[in-house]
Amino acid sequence: MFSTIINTIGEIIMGSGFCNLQWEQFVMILISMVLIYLAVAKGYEPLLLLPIAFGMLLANLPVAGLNSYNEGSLIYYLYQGVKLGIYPPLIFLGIGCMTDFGPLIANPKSFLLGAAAQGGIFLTFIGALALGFTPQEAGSIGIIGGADGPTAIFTTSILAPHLLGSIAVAAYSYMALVPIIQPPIMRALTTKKERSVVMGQLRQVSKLEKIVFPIMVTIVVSFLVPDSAALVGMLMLGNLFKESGAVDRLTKTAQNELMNIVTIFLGVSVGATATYDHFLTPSTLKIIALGLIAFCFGTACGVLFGKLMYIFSGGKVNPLIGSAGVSAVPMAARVSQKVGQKEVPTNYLLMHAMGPNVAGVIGSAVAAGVLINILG
Amino acid sequence: MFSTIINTIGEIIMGSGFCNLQWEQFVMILISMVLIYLAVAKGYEPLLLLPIAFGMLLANLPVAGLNSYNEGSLIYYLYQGVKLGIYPPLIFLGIGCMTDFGPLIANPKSFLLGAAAQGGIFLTFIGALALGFTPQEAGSIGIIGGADGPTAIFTTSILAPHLLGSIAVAAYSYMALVPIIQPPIMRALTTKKERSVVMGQLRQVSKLEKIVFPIMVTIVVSFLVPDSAALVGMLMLGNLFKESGAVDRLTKTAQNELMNIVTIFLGVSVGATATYDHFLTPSTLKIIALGLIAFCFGTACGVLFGKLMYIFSGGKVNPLIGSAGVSAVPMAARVSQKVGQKEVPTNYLLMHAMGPNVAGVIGSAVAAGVLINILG
Amino acid sequence: MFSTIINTIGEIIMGSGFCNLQWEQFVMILISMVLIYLAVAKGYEPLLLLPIAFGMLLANLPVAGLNSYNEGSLIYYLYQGVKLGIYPPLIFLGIGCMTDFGPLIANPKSFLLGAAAQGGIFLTFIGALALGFTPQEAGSIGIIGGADGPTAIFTTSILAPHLLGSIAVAAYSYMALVPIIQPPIMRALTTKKERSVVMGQLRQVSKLEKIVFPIMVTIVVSFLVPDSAALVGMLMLGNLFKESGAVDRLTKTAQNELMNIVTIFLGVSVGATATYDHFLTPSTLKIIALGLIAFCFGTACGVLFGKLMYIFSGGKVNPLIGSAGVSAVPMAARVSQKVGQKEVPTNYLLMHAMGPNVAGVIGSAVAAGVLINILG
Amino acid sequence: MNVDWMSAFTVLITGMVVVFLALIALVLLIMAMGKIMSMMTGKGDSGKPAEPKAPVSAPKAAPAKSEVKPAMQVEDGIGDEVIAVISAAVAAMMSAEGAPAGSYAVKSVRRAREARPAWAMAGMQQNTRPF
Amino acid sequence: MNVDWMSAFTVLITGMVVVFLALIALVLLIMAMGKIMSMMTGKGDSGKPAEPKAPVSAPKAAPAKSEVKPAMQVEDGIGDEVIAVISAAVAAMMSAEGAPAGSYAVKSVRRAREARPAWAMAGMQQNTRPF
Amino acid sequence: MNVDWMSAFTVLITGMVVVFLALIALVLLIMAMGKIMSMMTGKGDSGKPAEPKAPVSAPKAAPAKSEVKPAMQVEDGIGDEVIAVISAAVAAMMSAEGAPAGSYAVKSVRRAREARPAWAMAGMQQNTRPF
Ligand code: NA
Ligand code: NA
Ligand code: NA
Repeated sequence: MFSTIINTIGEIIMGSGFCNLQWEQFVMILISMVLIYLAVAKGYEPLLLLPIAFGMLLANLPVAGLNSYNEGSLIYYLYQGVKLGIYPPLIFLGIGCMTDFGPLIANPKSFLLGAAAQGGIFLTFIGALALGFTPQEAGSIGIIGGADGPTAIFTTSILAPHLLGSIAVAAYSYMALVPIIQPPIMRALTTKKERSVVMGQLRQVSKLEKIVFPIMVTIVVSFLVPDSAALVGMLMLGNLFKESGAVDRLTKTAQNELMNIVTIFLGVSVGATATYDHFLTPSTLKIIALGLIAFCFGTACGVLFGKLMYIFSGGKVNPLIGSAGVSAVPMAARVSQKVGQKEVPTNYLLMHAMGPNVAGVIGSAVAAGVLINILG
Repeated sequence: MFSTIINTIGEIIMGSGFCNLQWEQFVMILISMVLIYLAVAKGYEPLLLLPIAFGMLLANLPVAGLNSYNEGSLIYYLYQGVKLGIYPPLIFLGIGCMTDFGPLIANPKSFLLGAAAQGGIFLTFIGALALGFTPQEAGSIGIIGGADGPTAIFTTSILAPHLLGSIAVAAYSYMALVPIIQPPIMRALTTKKERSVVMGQLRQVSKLEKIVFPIMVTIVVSFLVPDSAALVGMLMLGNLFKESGAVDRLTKTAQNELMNIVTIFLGVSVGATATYDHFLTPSTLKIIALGLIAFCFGTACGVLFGKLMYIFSGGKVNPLIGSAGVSAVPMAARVSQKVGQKEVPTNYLLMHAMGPNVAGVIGSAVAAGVLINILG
Repeated sequence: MFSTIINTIGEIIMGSGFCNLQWEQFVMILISMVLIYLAVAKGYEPLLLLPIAFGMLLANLPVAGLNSYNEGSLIYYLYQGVKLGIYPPLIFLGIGCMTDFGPLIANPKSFLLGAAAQGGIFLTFIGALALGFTPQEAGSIGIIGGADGPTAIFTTSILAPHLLGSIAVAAYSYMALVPIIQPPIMRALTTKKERSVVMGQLRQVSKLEKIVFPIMVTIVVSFLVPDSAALVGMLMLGNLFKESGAVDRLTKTAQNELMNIVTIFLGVSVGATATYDHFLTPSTLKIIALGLIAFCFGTACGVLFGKLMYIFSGGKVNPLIGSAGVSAVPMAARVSQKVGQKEVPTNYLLMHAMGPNVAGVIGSAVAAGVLINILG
Repeated sequence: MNVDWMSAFTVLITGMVVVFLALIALVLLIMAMGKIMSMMTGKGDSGKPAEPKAPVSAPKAAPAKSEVKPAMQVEDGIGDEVIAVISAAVAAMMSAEGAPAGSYAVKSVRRAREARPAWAMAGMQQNTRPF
Repeated sequence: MNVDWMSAFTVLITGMVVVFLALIALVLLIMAMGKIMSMMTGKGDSGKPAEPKAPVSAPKAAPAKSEVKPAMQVEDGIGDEVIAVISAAVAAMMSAEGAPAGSYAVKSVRRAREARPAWAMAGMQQNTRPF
Repeated sequence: MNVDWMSAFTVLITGMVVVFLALIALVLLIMAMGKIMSMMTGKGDSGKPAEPKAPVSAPKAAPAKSEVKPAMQVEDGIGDEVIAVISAAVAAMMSAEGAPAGSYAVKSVRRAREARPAWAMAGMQQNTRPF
């Protein structure tokens, strides 16, 4: 009997993670710890990066099989909400409840800056093709430049689900780094005179306009790019909830508990797609490089189009608000504000930058729809 | 290359909603806007009518395919909770947490008024048959007269899912119109003397009675009509949560976040069953007419039975509380109160009307069970 | 026509529960009422026992078919979260958010007491085999001694789902009875001198240690016993959410709304596995007896190991804290405190008992993993 | 049209009969329950209006109620005193500010919704127990 | 590498064109909406900055605003008066305690999040209605 | 009965051994972590009771604590001052009302649970950022 016990314990130990650890899993666990560190100690978008990093840790525990591909595991079931495209629109519902499109309605030309900044997406698409990615992969990588997590995850889950982990990590990391990435580019592309433009106050927007806006956007965008209807529709439903003022119960739940639950499930299961065989590849390094390029190109496109508007408006538009067109709401808008204040301390660009900022959310969703349409 | 670009853009535009819009979809979008207007500006049950209307909008966007029938779309997945009969009982769980059956326990004869008012359901069933609906459709239409949204949706999802959109819209619209529909009928069927009856104060109900009540109702109703067990059981579980006072955490979540999440999913996906081919039919017009008839008949049956109780009680029962038996909690009870106060300004019928009012919820669930049993 | 009506009503009554009630269902309904009474009036873990009892009531309503096995019923869908092993880890996520492992980190030797108290699980396993249960059933019954509801349900849903009802009822009932079960055993196994040991204050634990702890536990436990990775991983993710302080939104939702929703679904559907044919068997009586044995053995093992630590520490460890190793957080720790205070009224053992108490949660999850590995 | 009117009316009558059957059964059971309760508690008057009883137990609460507007929502478990304190504080302030009495009312007093899981002295909160 | 550059640039150009098309359409529609609104309301100035209007409507609110810090979060639907009361009470207390004015601020005033479903006088709360 | 007792006891022993293995590993790792922490922070005393340290840092907090009842639940992030204000206000009011000191206590002070997404001046709230 003693030998039986020794045998059984031996079997358990032979079947344990200690005897089945592959070095790549070890590396992945270290990477997940670095990400946890970035999320917790450095404050890199912790609401998503912490669940993503922990999901990555779980997915690379040897033997346990807690990854998004292993049918029957907890994570696999949570992952279905990503795979079937359910979570990102639900997060957009919550974001819609928290977004004020007022500054965009007050100055609709901001939409153009939100469109221009999507240049980063398509330029990076070309770059990714050049680095050897398939068109579907390249499209998913490009969308990192949209600086909208749910849009990136939605698009990637359709076009290139095997890259979900890398793309999500890149997207959220660079979003956290927006205050470091953008300012040098903004300063390099603008003159001191341009940066010093003080913009007039925005007009008041009536409640009726704010209620009509989400309906109008849903219709126009969904008509032109039907593939972005799920994202834009839910974003606008949330906004209609908020602006109508008639369904406070639903607004509160959509922007709090529902969004939080979905965020946990999405974060953990997207992280758990990053098993070592999917993540420890040259692709991931390329994606991280391309993601940075995407953010830089997006910023540059926005600022350059801002310069164009500066010229055509006769110097009334400060090109610094163009960089906010990449979205990364509301951080990119704050960056515009700060860079502007360095020139003219009393200049208050924030509200003007919020216009392109929220336009960029719509713009990225449209770009995602186009990519899904052409490549999907 | 230039021609390729033109071609691709051309293809996108040819594939866009602008080139694929059918006039029926356009009409549906207009209808959804009218419903949004009614929900937001007129306050027609916005918690459900706003999601329903937006779901209708989404479902009729050309090409996008965001309807409840299109497998693979977001809405399709949300719709499964309706199709499988999950959402309505969960909403009843939350309603149970918010309902006080005290007035009904204090005056159990109110149950009779809650039973009588279901006459509207069965009379409308006959009417719907006469207008050419199948028995299953007729049963679903009749249930509009129950003035309980979740019961109507639960029944229709079993008997005639293709009518979900029309029936939900009719049910919630008429519920919002209860203060307009009921008073003329109530006044026409009662004499001034009857309306002036002042009813005595209700007795206090002990906590024990309130705890025993949901268990008793679950057993009695489920024994007699097993098909209503899911609805009644969940309603009573919620009420037991509330009255036990032992599970406050669960009570709060069931009546707030859980119910709100389910309401959003249910509303949007029920609305998204109303694609133009299902909604723009003569049936919808008939359903809207029959729905009104159902509410009127229900009100009338309740009031007439109230008159009966007035006679048999020797003038102690005010027949006005009979109309509250259609449920539409608590609006119908308020209507009884208001109509009563017009005669005797100090008359306080509200609590007496709450008895039939909550009895009507149970009565409709029983009626639904009978219809599902016979027709399902 | 009159005869048709009589026939139809007759059919309804013949098909009703009154004519199809089996005496076993009647007994089950009575049992469910007793459990409701215990949950509500006696405060036996009402958060779970009330939903479980009501689920049991629903499952034994004749004809209605509201049990966890009847495909297509509401309860069947809710039950999938149990069957697929989704709910217990999600509840552990919430518990992780509410648990402070500080006392355990301050005094890591507490882990040994948390390990020793699992002896109850394996001894009961032997006992269950002796009473004729299969090894899989015996393992599930043994796990009752872990005094952790979600762990017991998780294990049973894998090894012996047909026993879910009995095991859940036994586990939660005895958990509520911990203050009655434990003290006599504790007093019988210890001397007055041992019970009078006053323990020194615990050291302060830094935030960094609290953040590293969940990651470390996840890795160590999952490596050694991969089958417990889902439970331990989610517990530790919740704890990391809490201790990081970076994701307050998620922490709050995970420990409140998400956990409450899952608790309702889990309770009702676990209760609804207890149809009479599964519950009214000699097995259930045996399980109830074995469950008590499991709690007693667990307590005894913990206390005896505490005596060992008392000896080896030179009288610095009060063996009373050993009984807290069965978990039943935080009740078992309070029992240690109270029994200790009877000897020395100023003795404050609570924080020292919290160490073994939370260690017991981890210990039970490990034991569950071992059982699933060997028997699954 | 080819409607089976016989079946139709059968449904009508059957439906109403069953609905009434179910609810009449409940009427009887609840009446029985009320009887049993009043017998058990020995309060023969439980079937009658609470009117005569209320004034006996409420004399102290009454003035407080007239002070606090009916719109006020007080969560269970918050002592009347606390509410009184807050109401009084606001009232005193208002009179000090010269505002007409009665123009303001405490709208809502509630306890914090969740105890933070602070172990500070007493270990894990009640909530954890049952899981 | 064998990249189809032609397709690639097609995607680039097409993508940007469609994004601009969509957003330009929105620009035009929103401008049109703004025009229609200002026509309908007869306020010809709705397209201009709100600056000149604000001071007209806000003179009474202004002093309150300067007193209450911007960090304050006030939930919709709580009357200004109530906030004023609470602010005033705290302010008065502080001066009584000898604390320097401005060193404290009301951080948050909010109404109870959910009305408890108390039927006390008025029956089931509003929330129940729409279900 | 035909129980395979050998397998049964194997499970018993194996189970306990593995459970102890896992938890002993954690004991050792946590001890090591504690050591490393105390080395890194240079506080050689981190392994010892906090007793001697606490009094040094808490003298100012102590009086406040004795004033505020332990039942009080304060959410993180609300400054002590604010609590002091509210406590003081209530206390002052009570004495003004002639209530015996100590008969009331602030039961709970908490910040509004969610900031309303008011863009008023500063744009979308923090919460939106990470999505
Ligand atoms: Na964007
Ligand atoms: Na009804
Ligand atoms: Na345990």
